Order: sequence, then structure tokens, then C-alpha cells
Amino acid sequence: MIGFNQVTKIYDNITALRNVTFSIEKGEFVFITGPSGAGKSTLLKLVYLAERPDEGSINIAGWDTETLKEKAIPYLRRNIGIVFQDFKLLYNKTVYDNIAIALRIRGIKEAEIKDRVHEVLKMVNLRHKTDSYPRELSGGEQQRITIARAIVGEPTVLIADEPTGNLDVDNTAGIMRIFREINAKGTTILFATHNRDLFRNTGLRVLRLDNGNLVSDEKG
Amino acid sequence: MIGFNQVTKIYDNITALRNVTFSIEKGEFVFITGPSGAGKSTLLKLVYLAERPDEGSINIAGWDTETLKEKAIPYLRRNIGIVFQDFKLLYNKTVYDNIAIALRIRGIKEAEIKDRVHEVLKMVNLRHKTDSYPRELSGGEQQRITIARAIVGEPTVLIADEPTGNLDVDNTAGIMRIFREINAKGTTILFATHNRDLFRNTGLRVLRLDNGNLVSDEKG
Amino acid sequence: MYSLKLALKSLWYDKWINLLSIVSIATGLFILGTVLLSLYNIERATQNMPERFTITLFLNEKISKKDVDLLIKRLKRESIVKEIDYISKEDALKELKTSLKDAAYILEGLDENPLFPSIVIKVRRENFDRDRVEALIKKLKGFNQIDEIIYADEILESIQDVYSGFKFVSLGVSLLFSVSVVFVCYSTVKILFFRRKEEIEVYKLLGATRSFIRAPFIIEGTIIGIVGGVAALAGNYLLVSLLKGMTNPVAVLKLIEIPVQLMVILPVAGLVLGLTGSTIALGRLKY
Amino acid sequence: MYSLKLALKSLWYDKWINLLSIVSIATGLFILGTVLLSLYNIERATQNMPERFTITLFLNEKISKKDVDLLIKRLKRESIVKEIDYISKEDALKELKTSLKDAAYILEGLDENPLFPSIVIKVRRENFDRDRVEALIKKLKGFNQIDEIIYADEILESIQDVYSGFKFVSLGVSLLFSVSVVFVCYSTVKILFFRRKEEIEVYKLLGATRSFIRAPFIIEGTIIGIVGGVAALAGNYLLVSLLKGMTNPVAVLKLIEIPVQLMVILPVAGLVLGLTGSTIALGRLKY
Ligand SMILES: Nc1ncnc2c1ncn2[C@@H]1O[C@H](COP(=O)(O)OP(=O)(O)OP(=O)(O)O)[C@@H](O)[C@H]1O
Ligand SMILES: Nc1ncnc2c1ncn2[C@@H]1O[C@H](COP(=O)(O)OP(=O)(O)OP(=O)(O)O)[C@@H](O)[C@H]1O
Ligand SMILES: [Mg+2]
Ligand SMILES: [Mg+2]
Repeated sequence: MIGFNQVTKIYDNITALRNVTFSIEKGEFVFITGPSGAGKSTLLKLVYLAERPDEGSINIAGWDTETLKEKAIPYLRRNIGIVFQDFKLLYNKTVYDNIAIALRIRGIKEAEIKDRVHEVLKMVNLRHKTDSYPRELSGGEQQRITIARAIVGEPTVLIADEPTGNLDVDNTAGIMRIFREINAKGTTILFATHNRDLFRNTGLRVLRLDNGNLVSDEKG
Repeated sequence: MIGFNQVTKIYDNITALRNVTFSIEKGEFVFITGPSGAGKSTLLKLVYLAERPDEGSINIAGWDTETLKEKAIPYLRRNIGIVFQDFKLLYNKTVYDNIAIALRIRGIKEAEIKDRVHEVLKMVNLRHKTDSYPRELSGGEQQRITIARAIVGEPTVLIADEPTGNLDVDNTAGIMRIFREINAKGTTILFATHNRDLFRNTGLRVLRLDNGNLVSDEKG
Repeated sequence: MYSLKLALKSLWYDKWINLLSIVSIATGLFILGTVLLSLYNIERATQNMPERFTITLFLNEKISKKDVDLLIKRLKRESIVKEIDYISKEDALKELKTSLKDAAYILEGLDENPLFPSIVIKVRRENFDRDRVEALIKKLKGFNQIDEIIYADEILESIQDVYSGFKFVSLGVSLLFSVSVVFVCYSTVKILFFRRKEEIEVYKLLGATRSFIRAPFIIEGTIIGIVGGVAALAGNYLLVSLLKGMTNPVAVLKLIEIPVQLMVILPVAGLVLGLTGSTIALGRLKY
Repeated sequence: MYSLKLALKSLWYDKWINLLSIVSIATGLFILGTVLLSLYNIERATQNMPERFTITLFLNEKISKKDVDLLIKRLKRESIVKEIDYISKEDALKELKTSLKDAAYILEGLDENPLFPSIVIKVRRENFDRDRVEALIKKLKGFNQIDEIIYADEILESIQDVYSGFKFVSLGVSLLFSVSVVFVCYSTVKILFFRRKEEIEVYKLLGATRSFIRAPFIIEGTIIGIVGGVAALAGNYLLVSLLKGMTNPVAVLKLIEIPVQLMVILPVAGLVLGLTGSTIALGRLKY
């Protein structure tokens, strides 16, 4: 599903990733961990093509990112749901529209959009915030909207960058339950987090980065 | 130092805080906890006067917020260092300027500013990012810049809203150490977090909010 | 359909900033409209002015009626000739008497009319062109029944000069102002889009195609442009009715009229500016 | 000092958007400059035009040289009189002969000069005022050596009309365009500040006073305004030198000149616009 081969990413003078090689099978649930600035977000950005590698090659769902045409990128991204570390919500749109946009992009009918948006809002316990604007929400509420937007399109790959940083224990548990369910239905999940509690004793795969190097790849 | 008396805060139709009463002495280190949307950020916003209570009264460092003149607000805020949940960094300014601004506001000389900015950058392990722009930083790095900006002015009250949500264990421990040091020097600290590990077994005071109500006030 | 709804929603959410853009664009188009209006009305006013340029042909005293008719017939065929006036010897004397006023009695002693018959030619201003006038005069000089041709060489030149100068300056000014207006509109739209860079970024990351991203922005820009154009038109109408309805009016201003074309030009210009402005401002979206 | 540095840094960071604002403001001021330039040059051109308005006094045939001198002396005292031309009977006859051209021989039969002496008065255009001209004429009518006064009533009216109409329209147009330019500049600056709302919010939360927050924004706005004004001035210079240097020039355009005042007006207007624009755009900062 996702293959990194000797990937190096350099920003200006900072090497954010150095010779990283790994591969993830379809349906896996993989954690990415490591200290702040280790390169977790950079690795995820390479997967959803927000950044391009300086060296090495990346293969996503059979596509080589080097030869991939620009025009194909939107269609590739539609199969990827992303929870951004900095949320990236549209502050001039309501919660409903923020989530619906992910479906409208795919040309889905409004009637179906309505059902699906309300369903995911219920999953993250924010049905009552449908018509609020993001600035009227608490930090954790905004984060859950971002999660709802990522999962509403039923993507084949779900990328989550520190999706529980602003959530309390109960909400975190709820989100983890949702992710496990989605994963059970076949979605591949990449989950970047500092929170060891999330993967400890789960038996799931954990990639550990440190200063741009992939230092371990073991079960949590 | 800080006194809330029967404070209620209503947003549109949402009661974010309901009849909250407590008082904090000078030099205390108080945690505020509770689930997402409980009202933690709202409580802190009332302390730094970004919001005004709909009912009840708030007393900050001897000033009653109701009678406080608008002109006095900047001077009151200079005694408060704030770590915002959403960072509120200036994205068109370098890391250096982002931190220096907190001192420039007070009219401190550039030479002294330079020393103090470099000192706090060292404290949060980001000396090497002095000339970067916030967008070139990882989530955790941005959060640490926000912390550096809050403490550089040596405030008498430090307000931190989920300051470790994007930080790994080691960085979190480092930040907590800094906060304990600052507190030891006499600074009052209000620290909102979901992370129970931060206050468990510290013996520090913990205010627990739930759905806008202050449900407990005990030692962690 | 959905793009339109999105555009309208976004217009409403950012209503203040959009209003300001509309004001900017409307102001620009209003200036353009005022310029066009002035040009149109000056043109109209000068078209109604009496023709000043004439050529006078002094004819042979003994010319026959037949020859005169022939000459007139020939002159009528010339495209630059607008009006032909034949003044016989008798008419000429009458005119002289009138112009002498009270002193006319000095002519009473004459036993014979000493004046010549003449033809006064008025030149069509639309076809006015110095070369063509001189060509005509050369032609006429070959006619042996014509004794003398008088035409105001200097006046000719200065009319020519003023007229073509006017045309030139008008054209220059309208061009200049159009370019200025395009500049203002472009930068207004561009400033608007600078604000939206992040929004576009999010759309891209969610997997939106170029056309999906572009549509609402372009619709928004077009709406802003059209509204701006219509507002400019309304401004021009207001200006004109204000000028016409003044209590201490300057007579000339009473005659000002709004050409129908302006009613089309301004909204269309707004549309084109909004459309191209937002398309260019968006630029080539890169993934 | 620090505010200035901050303003310059921020100008540089947002260089593209600032450039666009400068372009907007420069365009606005350029249009204004062009209008002022045109007004100035039209005024200058018409001032050099020959005076067309004259009053002709037909004097009594038997008026003595002394009376004529007295009359001229009196006329010279009138402020609206610019030039006085005395035409004696003999001069009048000479003129008539010239105007009759080849037909002048008709006058040869006369044994006595039948014409009247006259005085032609040219009226000063600067002091032109219909009421004052009529007052003068009334006064002259009381003079018994004057037989008749001829003055072009209609021409008088139309010159009056055109001149005051011109003045009125000029004033209106400059006012209108100034207002338009202020609108464009205001909305440009306001759009800029909409972008900065969050930045201002952060400053406030960090404990900055109003003046601390305002200073860099206002300095920035002022710099944008001044640069815009200077750019507009440069544009006007370019325009004028372009017009003057054309290979197929329209004679009139060669005479165009840039008034010194414009060199002050445009940058100062830019400064004022930038300063007030940013001050107003910032609004009353509330804590
Ligand atoms: N656009 C950029 N320009 C320059 N440097 C960058 C940029 N983005 C990231 N970096 C640097 O690359 C390194 C890795 O960043 P990355 O965001 O991948 O870290 P991370 O593991 O996600 O950290 P965190 O847990 O704090 O989010 C950091 O040192 C960061 O400063
Ligand atoms: N500006 C606002 N307008 C309307 N509702 C608001 C506004 N700000 C906050 N709220 C609502 O008030 C409630 C409390 O919000 P607050 O930000 O205080 O929560 P919190 O405890 O900080 O949560 P979190 O841990 O997720 O940050 C939430 O339900 C939120 O949606
Ligand atoms: Mg990260
Ligand atoms: Mg909060």
C-alpha cells in the first residue's frame, strides 16, 4: 500500500528525514512516534504529497510519486483522509460545511452528504455544533471536527497527525475506538502521536523516528 | 491573587461556565482539568480579560474586572504570561521577533531583549530555530515557542492552556520542570490540561470542570 | 449550482471586505464611465455646432446659369462637400448693403453691380481631411469659369489640429484610464485572493480538482465585478441627473445624455474585469 | 524607531500585497494627477488665447479730438477694460476698402467719408462678468458723444456660459475624482487591515497599548501612501514626456507643462491618504 525506499527530505539546511525505508500493507494500523521535531509530520506529508522527497522513492497504492502526473493528485488524495496537526479548518464556513466539503469535492449529492455528515458528527459527539463556526468551538471540539472530516469520505488510507493532542481521556478512547472500527473495515491507518498510552500493549506496529532517522519498527 | 465569585459565562445559547466560585493565592500552581468543552479555556480567557463574565465578578490582583478601565488592560496583561491553546503566533515574523515582541511591548531595550530571548529559547531547546518562521516549525516546536513567549516577560501570573498537547514525554517533562522553577520564584500558575499524568501525585491543586460547572477542587 | 451557492455564502460571510472590493471596482468603473460620458457628450455637442469651414469660389462675372448648375452638380458628387450655396451678383450686393448698415447709401451712386457671383461650399466635418480639401481645390482651379478660390488656409490647419488633437487626447485618456481601472481591479481581486491562499491550500489537500477550487472564486469575482459595474452605472446616472437638476444650471449641462452603450459597457466591463481578474489572481494552481 | 523598523520588516515580508496596494493607490493618484494636469494646461492654454469679446462704440461724426481723449482716459479707469483701440473715420474707410477687396473701386465715387469714428474696447477675461459689462455699457450710454454701442449680446452670454461651465465642470470633476481616489485608497488600506485583524488581536493579548499597536501600521500605511504618490507623480512625468516626445505630435500637446504644485500635491496626497486611511482602517481598538 505505502512504500518508502531510502527517502530523504531536506528543508533548507535541516534534514527532516534521512534514508527512511519501510513498507505498509493494506489494512495495517501503524503508529509513528518520536520526539518533537523527529520528522513524523514530514513523513505523513510525503504520503499525501504535500511535500516531495529529495532523495529516494515513494510508492502509494501502486503509484510512484515521481512519475505521478499533477492532474492525478486530487484523485489520489480523495482516497486519503487526513487529520492535520494544525486542523486546517475553514474558519469562514460552518462545521457542517467544513465536513461536507470533503464529500462535495467528490461530487456526491447533497442529500447523501447530509446523512453522512450528521452520522460522523454523532460519532465524534458534536451533533449539537452542526451550525457553529470553528472559532466558536473549544480546541478539542475543533480537533474532533477535523477527525470527522477525515473519516467522512470513507478513505482507503487514513492519516492522523497527533489527532488526540487536545482531547481528554474519554474522548481519546472514543476516537481510538472509531479508528479501530474503520481499520477493521479495511482502511489502512497511519497515526502519528507522542502519547505512548495509545499504542502500548495494543500489539500494533510502531515506527519510531528520532532526528529524521527511523530508529525502530516493532509491535507496541 | 485571582478570585471568581459566582461567575457565569454564556455564549449565544451555550453556558460555558455556570456559577463558578474559587480563589487562588499568590504563588499557587493550579491545574484546571475536565473533558473537552468543559469550559477550561473560557475560564482562562476570563482571567486575561479576553472575555467578560455575564454574571458574577472576577478579581485579578486586586482589580475588579467590572470597574477596570479599558486603558488599564494592557498594563494588567503585561503581568500575565499566556500560552494559548491555538498558539497565536505571528506567522509573518521570525521566532526571535515572536518572542521579542512580548518585551518590546514593555519598552525594554533591544540589547536586553536579545539576551532574554536567547535564554528562553535555550530553555525550550530551540536556540537553533531563532531565525525560522513559525510555519517552518513542527507542531511541538511551535508550541514551545508559544511557551517561550509566555515566560520571557517574567510574569507574575502564568496561564497555560494545554501547553503540552503536541509534546513528547521528554519535552513535556522539560516544560513541567521550567514551570515548577518559575512557580518556585513566586509566579502564580494556572495550567489547563487533560493530561492527568501531569498533576497525578504532585500534591498540587486541581480544579475539575464538567459542562461548565466546577465539580471538584482537590489536591492532585 | 453548488459552486454558486458556495460563492454566495462566501460573499456573505466576508461581506465587509467584499463590499470594499465592490466599492473599489465601482469607483474605478465610475471614473471610466465619467470619462466615456464626457467624451460622448463633447462629441455630441460639437456635432451640433455650426460648420465653420467653408470654401468660397468667386465665379466669372459672365458665367451662364447652365455652367453654374453644372458646377454645382459636380461639386455635389464630392464626398467632402456638405452644403453648396450659390450667391448671385444681386445677392452679394444685398449682403454688402446689409453689412454696411447705415452707411449703405454710399452704394447708391453705382450704376452697375460691381460684385461677382460666388459659390460657398461647406465641408463635411466627418470627412474632414486636409489632403482631401486641397485635392478638391486643385481640381477646382482647373475650372476656367472660377476666377478665384478663397479658403482659410490657417483656419483649416487649426481646425484640423484641434479636431485631431481632441480625438487623440480622448483616445489616450480613455485608454489610460481603462488601464488604470484594470490595475485597481486586478490588485483589489489579488489582495482578496492573498487572504484565501490558505483556504485554497486546504481544498487542494482534500483532493479538490482545479476547476472545483476555481469555480466559486471565479463566480465570486464575477459577481463582485458585475455589482461593481452596475454600481458605477448607477453612480453615473446619479451624477447626470444631479447635473441636470441643478437650480443654478449651466445651460450646456442640461443637454448631457447617457448613451445606451454605457448601460452595457459598464456592467460588461465589470464582468470581464471580475472574471479575468479572479482567473489571473488565482493563477495556475499547482499541486 | 523600533516601530519604523517593524513597519519596514512587515512591508518587506508582505511585499507582494504591499506592492499591489501601492499600485492601487498610485493608480488612483495618477488619475487625479492627470485630471489636475489637464485642468492646469487647459487653463494655461485658454489664458493665452486672443480675447474675443469686444465692445464697439460708434462715436459722433463731429467728436473733437479732446473728447475722444477724455473718453479713452475714462475708459482706462474701468477695471474690466483691457485694451482700447481708437479707429478714426479715415481708418474705418481704409478698413472697409480692404474688406471689399477688388470691389473697392465702388467707393471711389464718394466725395466725402460717410463712416463714423469708433472705439473698440477689449474686455479683460479674468475680470469677465456679465453684470459688470452691462454696468459699463449703461454708463457709456449716458455719454452724449456716443451714437451707438454694439456688443455681442449673444456671444457675451455664450462665452460667459462656456467659461463658467468649464470652471464648474472642472471643479466638479476634480472633486469627484478626488473622492473616488479616496474611496479606492481607503478600501485598499482597509482590505490590508482585514488581513491583519488576528495580528492586532495577538498584540492586544500580549499587553500592547493602543499607540504601540497603531504605530507600525500607520507608518506602513503612510509609507505605502507616499510611495504611491511618488509613483503617481513619476507616471504623470512619463506621460507628459511621452506626449511631448511623440514623432507625430499634435502641436497643442507640445505645450503641456507640469506645474510645480503637482510635485508637492501628489506625494502629500499620498501621505495624507495613507495616514488617515490607515488610522481610520485601524478604527478604535477595543480591549
Ligand atoms: N517547511 C519547513 N521548513 C523548514 N524546516 C521545516 C519545515 N517543516 C518542518 N521543518 C523542520 O523539520 C523537522 C521535522 O519536522 P516535523 O514537523 O516532521 O516534526 P514532527 O515529528 O512532526 O514534530 P512534532 O511532534 O513537534 O509535530 C523539524 O526540525 C522542523 O523544524
Ligand atoms: N466564541 C464562542 N462562541 C460560542 N461558543 C463558544 C465560544 N467559545 C467557546 N464556546 C463553547 O463553550 C464551551 C466551552 O469551551 P472551552 O473552550 O472553554 O472548552 P475547553 O474546556 O477549553 O475545551 P477543550 O479541552 O476542548 O479546549 C464549548 O462547548 C464551546 O463550544
Ligand atoms: Mg508534527
Ligand atoms: Mg480549551
